[in-house]
Amino acid sequence: MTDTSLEPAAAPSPVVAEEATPRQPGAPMIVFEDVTKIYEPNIKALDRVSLTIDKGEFVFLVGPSGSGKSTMMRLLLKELEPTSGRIIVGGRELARLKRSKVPMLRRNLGCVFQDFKLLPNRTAYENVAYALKVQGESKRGIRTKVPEVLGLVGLSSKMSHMPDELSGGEQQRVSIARAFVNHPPLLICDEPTGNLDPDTSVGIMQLLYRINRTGTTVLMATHDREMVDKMRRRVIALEEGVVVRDERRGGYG
Amino acid sequence: MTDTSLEPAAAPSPVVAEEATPRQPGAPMIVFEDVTKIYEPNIKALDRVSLTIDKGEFVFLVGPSGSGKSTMMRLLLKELEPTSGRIIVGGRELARLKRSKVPMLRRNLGCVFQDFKLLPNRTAYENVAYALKVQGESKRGIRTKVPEVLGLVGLSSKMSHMPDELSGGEQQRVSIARAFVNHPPLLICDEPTGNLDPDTSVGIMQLLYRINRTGTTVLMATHDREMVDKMRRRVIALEEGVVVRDERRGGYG
Amino acid sequence: MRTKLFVTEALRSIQSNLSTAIAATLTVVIGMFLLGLFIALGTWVLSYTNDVKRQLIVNVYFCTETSCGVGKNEANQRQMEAVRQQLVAMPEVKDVKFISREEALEIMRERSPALVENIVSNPLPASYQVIPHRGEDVSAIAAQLEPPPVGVEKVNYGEKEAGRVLQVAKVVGAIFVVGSAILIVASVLLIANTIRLSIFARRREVEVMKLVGATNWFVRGPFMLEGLMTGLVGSLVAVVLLLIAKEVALPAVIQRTDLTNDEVRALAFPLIALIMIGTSLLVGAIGSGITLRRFLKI
Amino acid sequence: MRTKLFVTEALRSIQSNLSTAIAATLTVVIGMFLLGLFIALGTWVLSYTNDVKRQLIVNVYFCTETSCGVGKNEANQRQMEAVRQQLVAMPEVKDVKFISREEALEIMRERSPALVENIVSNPLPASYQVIPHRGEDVSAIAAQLEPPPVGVEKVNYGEKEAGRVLQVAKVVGAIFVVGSAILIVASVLLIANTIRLSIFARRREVEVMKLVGATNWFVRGPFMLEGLMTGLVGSLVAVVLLLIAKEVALPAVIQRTDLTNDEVRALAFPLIALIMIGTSLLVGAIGSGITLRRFLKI
Ligand SMILES: Nc1ncnc2c1ncn2[C@@H]1O[C@H](COP(=O)(O)OP(=O)(O)OP(=O)(O)O)[C@@H](O)[C@H]1O
Ligand SMILES: Nc1ncnc2c1ncn2[C@@H]1O[C@H](COP(=O)(O)OP(=O)(O)OP(=O)(O)O)[C@@H](O)[C@H]1O
Ligand SMILES: [Mg+2]
Ligand SMILES: [Mg+2]
Repeated sequence: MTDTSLEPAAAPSPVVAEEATPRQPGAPMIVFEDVTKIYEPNIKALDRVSLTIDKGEFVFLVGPSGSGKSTMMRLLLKELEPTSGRIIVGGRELARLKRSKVPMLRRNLGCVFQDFKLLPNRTAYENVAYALKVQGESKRGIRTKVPEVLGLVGLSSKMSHMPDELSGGEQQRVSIARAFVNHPPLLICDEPTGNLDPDTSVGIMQLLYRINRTGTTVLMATHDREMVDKMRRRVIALEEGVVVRDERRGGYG
Repeated sequence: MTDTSLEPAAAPSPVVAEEATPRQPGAPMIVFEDVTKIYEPNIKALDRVSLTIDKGEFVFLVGPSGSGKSTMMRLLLKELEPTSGRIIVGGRELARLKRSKVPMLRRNLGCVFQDFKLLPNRTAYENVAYALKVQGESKRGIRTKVPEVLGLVGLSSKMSHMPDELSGGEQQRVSIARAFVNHPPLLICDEPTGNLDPDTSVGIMQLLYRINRTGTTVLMATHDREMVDKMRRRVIALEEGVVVRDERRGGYG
Repeated sequence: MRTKLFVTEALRSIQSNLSTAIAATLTVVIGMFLLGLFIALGTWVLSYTNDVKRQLIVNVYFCTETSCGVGKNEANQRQMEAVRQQLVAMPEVKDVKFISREEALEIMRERSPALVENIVSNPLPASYQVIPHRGEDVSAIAAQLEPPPVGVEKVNYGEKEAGRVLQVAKVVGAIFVVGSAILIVASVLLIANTIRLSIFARRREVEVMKLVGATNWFVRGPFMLEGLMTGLVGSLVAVVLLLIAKEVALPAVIQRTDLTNDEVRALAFPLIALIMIGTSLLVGAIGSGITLRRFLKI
Repeated sequence: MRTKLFVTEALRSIQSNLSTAIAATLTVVIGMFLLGLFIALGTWVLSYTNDVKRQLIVNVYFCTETSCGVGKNEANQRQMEAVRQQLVAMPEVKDVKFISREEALEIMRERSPALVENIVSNPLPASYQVIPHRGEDVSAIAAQLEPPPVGVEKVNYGEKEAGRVLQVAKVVGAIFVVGSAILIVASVLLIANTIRLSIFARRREVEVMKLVGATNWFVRGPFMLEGLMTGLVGSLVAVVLLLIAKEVALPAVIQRTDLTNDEVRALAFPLIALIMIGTSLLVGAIGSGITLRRFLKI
């Protein structure tokens, strides 16, 4: 790993590893300091948001439609720049990150996009493989990892389908598979179960939970009240761009 | 209205009309007769589906991811042709419908797409207006109806936003507004609340309920267990393309 | 009313796909400019070679006292008149001009005075200059005077020069026709191609339009109008460019020259402009229409 | 290894965007065919005018017994030799050929036997034919013999014809240079434009690639390679078309003609092909690279 790696040389932990790796509760993974994001000309999507998420945490981000959840994710990916305030990911301030280091940041930060963002001319297999190719993974590595991950999200039989030959929920699961295929230290998921039925959702949640137990930090925006209430994890609630609630073991609210 | 209209000259009922119009339980709106849909080469998305939905009904379509719900909707829109079997919408067999009559069918059949299908270069207002322009609505009609409908889905302040300047849930609501702006006699909604928080979802459900009470037939694919269980309406459950359950007052299952 | 809607739609589409619209227009400009340039150059060259061909004539030389050999006399009036009758009867002949022995000597004196200066008697024959309707006919006319009538020494039409001029004219003509054809096909293909690409980029949009109930013509209208506008704007720019080239660049290159001549000129500029505009309008509208067909099938 | 990845990626991209790839290739074919055609025609015409220019010479006529007026004699050997010395000393002069009075009469007899037949004495002067290195220099050479040296009657270089030939050569040359420039610019623009459009259609794809951690070069590599392949295939097809045109179409048009001549020929075909392939490769790769810049900024 390079110097923009978000974690000190993570052990080659299989996604399914059941043994919990030691948490490091002290080290912050994500820090928002007084972050405001205004979309031109005057739409305040985030309003002086300050929060800290430690390494290894599992955090739900909730809030009504249009409250700024996706905006937060896009800021973390450095797809957008904040209007003011500082964002620190894995100890690095994003504003100071050189253009050439941005790809490194993104490889260490798996993301499930709300609109999936699959490459339209590639099969499910190739879409997942692309995230590995990007970081120079060997052919053999790709051939073993991709089917494994697609199996975990229940798409073993759809590997050679193009995105437009998949149902909505299947596309979403390809996006999930792509996000964690390279075991990134930080996983951000923007409504990863919006298109999934309850049973499949539970399966995905269990998967995310297991991934979290291997030390991966997970930040998940969701509207799934049932799930949030059941999991009893840290919940951050946004409303019109303002953090209105931040509870260690909260419910949907 | 023309001869492909799905209803005998529906009264100009405002969407918000509270008084229940008389139901016509006898007349079927949608009939599937032994419908099989096989995607080339050999993916059986629907397997000998037979069902009847009467005019004025409110029907939930549930089932795990990939069970064929969206495929059913696409067949109703005549976006796809069934491999075998007959589909009758509003008394017309779709296979016999002339190409030139297909636009008429679609104007009488509002659809909320799972992936929204908004026109990327048009504002929210223009996207909704397009569904009216298509059927030759007057300028004045457009100017009054579009803001009214966008207000109903809570987007009064976002009318001049482009789709990529809207949050996921906001895009979904634009799609909902477009589907019923012209008061179609049949409304089909493919997971219309997948990207919405519970409160907004409830608002949308109430809206759909009210629309249904004016006589509009509503067919809604959903994964929202809570909602289905609360509404106690007819539920059709698909599993791997087969109808496994059809209850008059069912739950999610 | 429907038309007004289409115009608004087309304009908003151009606006929101501005860079694509500019790219397509640029292609039209280039294609049409090349086409116009080629037609102008080609017709000019054709007209020039026609002018050269027009200078092809048949010379009929009459006998002098000595030139037709022993026992033959100088041609007399009657013989000359007979030949003239024969000549004007031919359909290919446009005009017959008599050049007397004295005139011939005068012409020769002008051309090479040194040669004529010390001459004792006039060695030059009288002759007819026969001007054909078409340059190509010189050989046919000469052939009809074979064998030479009484009193005629020889018939001459500068076979070699005529052959060469006709050859060049033929090649130039062929190149022009082939080149124009290639260029028309090429620019039509290029423009259609560009329109194809820009519509292809928006095929999802067309699908959505169809799915919310637009008829084929409702979708097609604005696209075709957009194609028309692209064609119109592009070809107008090309016409202006060509006009500038004609009024500014051409005089600078040719200055004052005897190549310009009332008889030699390119196809009239307004006609060229018309061809350019017409072609691009047609291609713009039809190109969009045909391309859309594929995506309208939903 | 990286290169292999790029090749695979480029090939799969071409495959899945086949119709776009074909459209782009077609544009390259057309652009390069036109360019090649124009270069071939242009250089052929230039070479032809050069050949014509090469036939421009200066004639230096010497005095005969009478031609230089009263009291002047026929030019003698010494005077002629002095003029020759003067001529060969000029840097513009390539060769000086002596034509005696007898040779002059012989040439004249061939051209117009009727004129020479009855002549008493030889009226023609001896002369030098001065062949310049470059056709343009005839007037400069003539000017240096002004006033005429002793024994020279007059110096003549067919001012009018030379002027006209030079004029035509100049115009043709200018048209060729301007036309080639226009066509190079045009085809470069067209190809870049097409590539722009086809990449524009895939800008979302580029965004996604960037968002999952691809570096700029990782995204750019396959696109540029695709541009290169498009350029290569397109220009190869154009070269083949041009070759067919040259080997099949040209002979059919020109048949057997004296326009073909060892001295007059177009730029060598391999060189033209090289220019075509080089241009399209460059434009293909650089065009894709530059276009992508906009979309890589995410
Ligand atoms: N590019 C943009 N330009 C202008 N406004 C924008 C843009 N993107 C988002 N917005 C606005 O910013 C606000 C926050 O958007 P965001 O996508 O972060 O919401 P969200 O919490 O993800 O909502 P949802 O749950 O519906 O996905 C919304 O009101 C939205 O309209
Ligand atoms: N164009 C296609 N070609 C091949 N297979 C397809 C195509 N479209 C859909 N499928 C397959 O058909 C099955 C049914 O798809 P459909 O989209 O109807 O599911 P769905 O019930 O809407 O699922 P979801 O809840 O995830 O949206 C899926 O297994 C899917 O992979
Ligand atoms: Mg969002
Ligand atoms: Mg679906």
